[in-house]
Amino acid sequence: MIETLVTGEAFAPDAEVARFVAARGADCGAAVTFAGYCRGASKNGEVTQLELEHYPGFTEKEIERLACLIAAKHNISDVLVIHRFGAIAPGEPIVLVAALSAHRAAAFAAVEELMDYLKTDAPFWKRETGPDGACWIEPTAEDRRRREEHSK
Amino acid sequence: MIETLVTGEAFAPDAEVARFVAARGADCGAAVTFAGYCRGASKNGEVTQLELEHYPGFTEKEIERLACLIAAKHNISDVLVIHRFGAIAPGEPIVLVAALSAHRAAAFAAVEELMDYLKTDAPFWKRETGPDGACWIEPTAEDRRRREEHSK
Amino acid sequence: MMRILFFGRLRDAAGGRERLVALPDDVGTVADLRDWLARNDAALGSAISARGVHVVVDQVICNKDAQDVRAAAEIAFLPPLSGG
Amino acid sequence: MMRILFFGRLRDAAGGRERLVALPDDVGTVADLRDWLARNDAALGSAISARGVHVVVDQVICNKDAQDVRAAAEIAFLPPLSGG
Repeated sequence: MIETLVTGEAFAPDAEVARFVAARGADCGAAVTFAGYCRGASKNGEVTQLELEHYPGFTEKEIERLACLIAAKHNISDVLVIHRFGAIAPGEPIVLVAALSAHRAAAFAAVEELMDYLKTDAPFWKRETGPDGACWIEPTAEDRRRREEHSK
Repeated sequence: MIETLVTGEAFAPDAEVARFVAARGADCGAAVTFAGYCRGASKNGEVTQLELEHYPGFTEKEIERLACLIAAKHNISDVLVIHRFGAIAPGEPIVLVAALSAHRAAAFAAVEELMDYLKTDAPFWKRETGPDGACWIEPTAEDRRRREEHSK
Repeated sequence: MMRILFFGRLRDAAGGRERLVALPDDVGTVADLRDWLARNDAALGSAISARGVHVVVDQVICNKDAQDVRAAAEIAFLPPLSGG
Repeated sequence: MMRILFFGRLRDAAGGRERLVALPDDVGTVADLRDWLARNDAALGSAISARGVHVVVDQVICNKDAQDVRAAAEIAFLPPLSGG
């Protein structure tokens, strides 16, 4: 199952993964998950809040499109994506990606590649607030390089 | 923290991951997990039971050594490995690997590489039982190729 | 009436996320719309013309300067995306 | 007395996981031990000499034919490992 959720509410990655993995088929030999958390500090210093803006309707559609693209590319049927928007406190989860497959290589590739796509292609805009005010965060050169590798 | 456990008891990957991730520091931005399950079928047909033999004392020491090696190589401080031995029914978890890091690349690399090492270097011996009897399973050519890539 | 949306730092540049506008008759394409917005606000015009800005027409990524926008209900300007 | 352990398919070849033995005086090294085991059981001798079999002396991987085993308490023969 391809399952995607764009939500303004906090979520618990372990509970979501437990639910998603419980529905696995007898052929499932591998479950890979990635959870991304809001860090308490960035290269700009202490972070007191992260705000993720999204484009209602469009963001949901794009996340669904990316999840389906990656599932098809790696020939796997079970992919989960949950992505927060709104105000996020340090330590809170931002994103969860999970993939199930018969063997581990496809699940690893799918989760890692989907994260690379989300970093540069998911319609969110991030603003970090710290002691010196707020600033918008854009993908790093490293994010772009990783994403480009998949287009080849 | 480097935490390893070799156990004859069934375990719940989601509960173990929840516990492990809950102790993360403020700098943690990424949690990657891999759970490996006993499949109900293999290339030899239906599997009714998997048995993992281990070498008490030595297996624990080797798993600990591999976890520390990978943590040092990727400069991350939090790695979890749980590995079952004994009789395992289809659908039950066999292995869990998790890694935490500031950024995602190191956690992905650590979990994937540790799994590659476990497939060829962890002291376990697997016997699959199916309708036609039991047979010992050894690492595949693909397992060996993946492992060799890390020695370069 | 057309809804024009600005996200991320373009929202700051536009002074708000949303504008409801009636397009003048000489605005027919994405390029015309950009020029028209720049006429009243040069800083905004330059921000929405920057490299990496996507144009979305009625929730479909477009990015073609020649795209006809006269029948569109909603046009969004997106600065570089950063999920995950 | 020395404990000799056989794992995986070597356990099947040896007919059991563990043997308690008193080594004869002419068995001094890993290579000697392999030869001595083969003397009584050619099939086992060939199984423990196969490519990919590891020798562990007192819980430390050894794999050196010339390793002295006279003081060892436990020697294990491991067929190719397969965790995960």
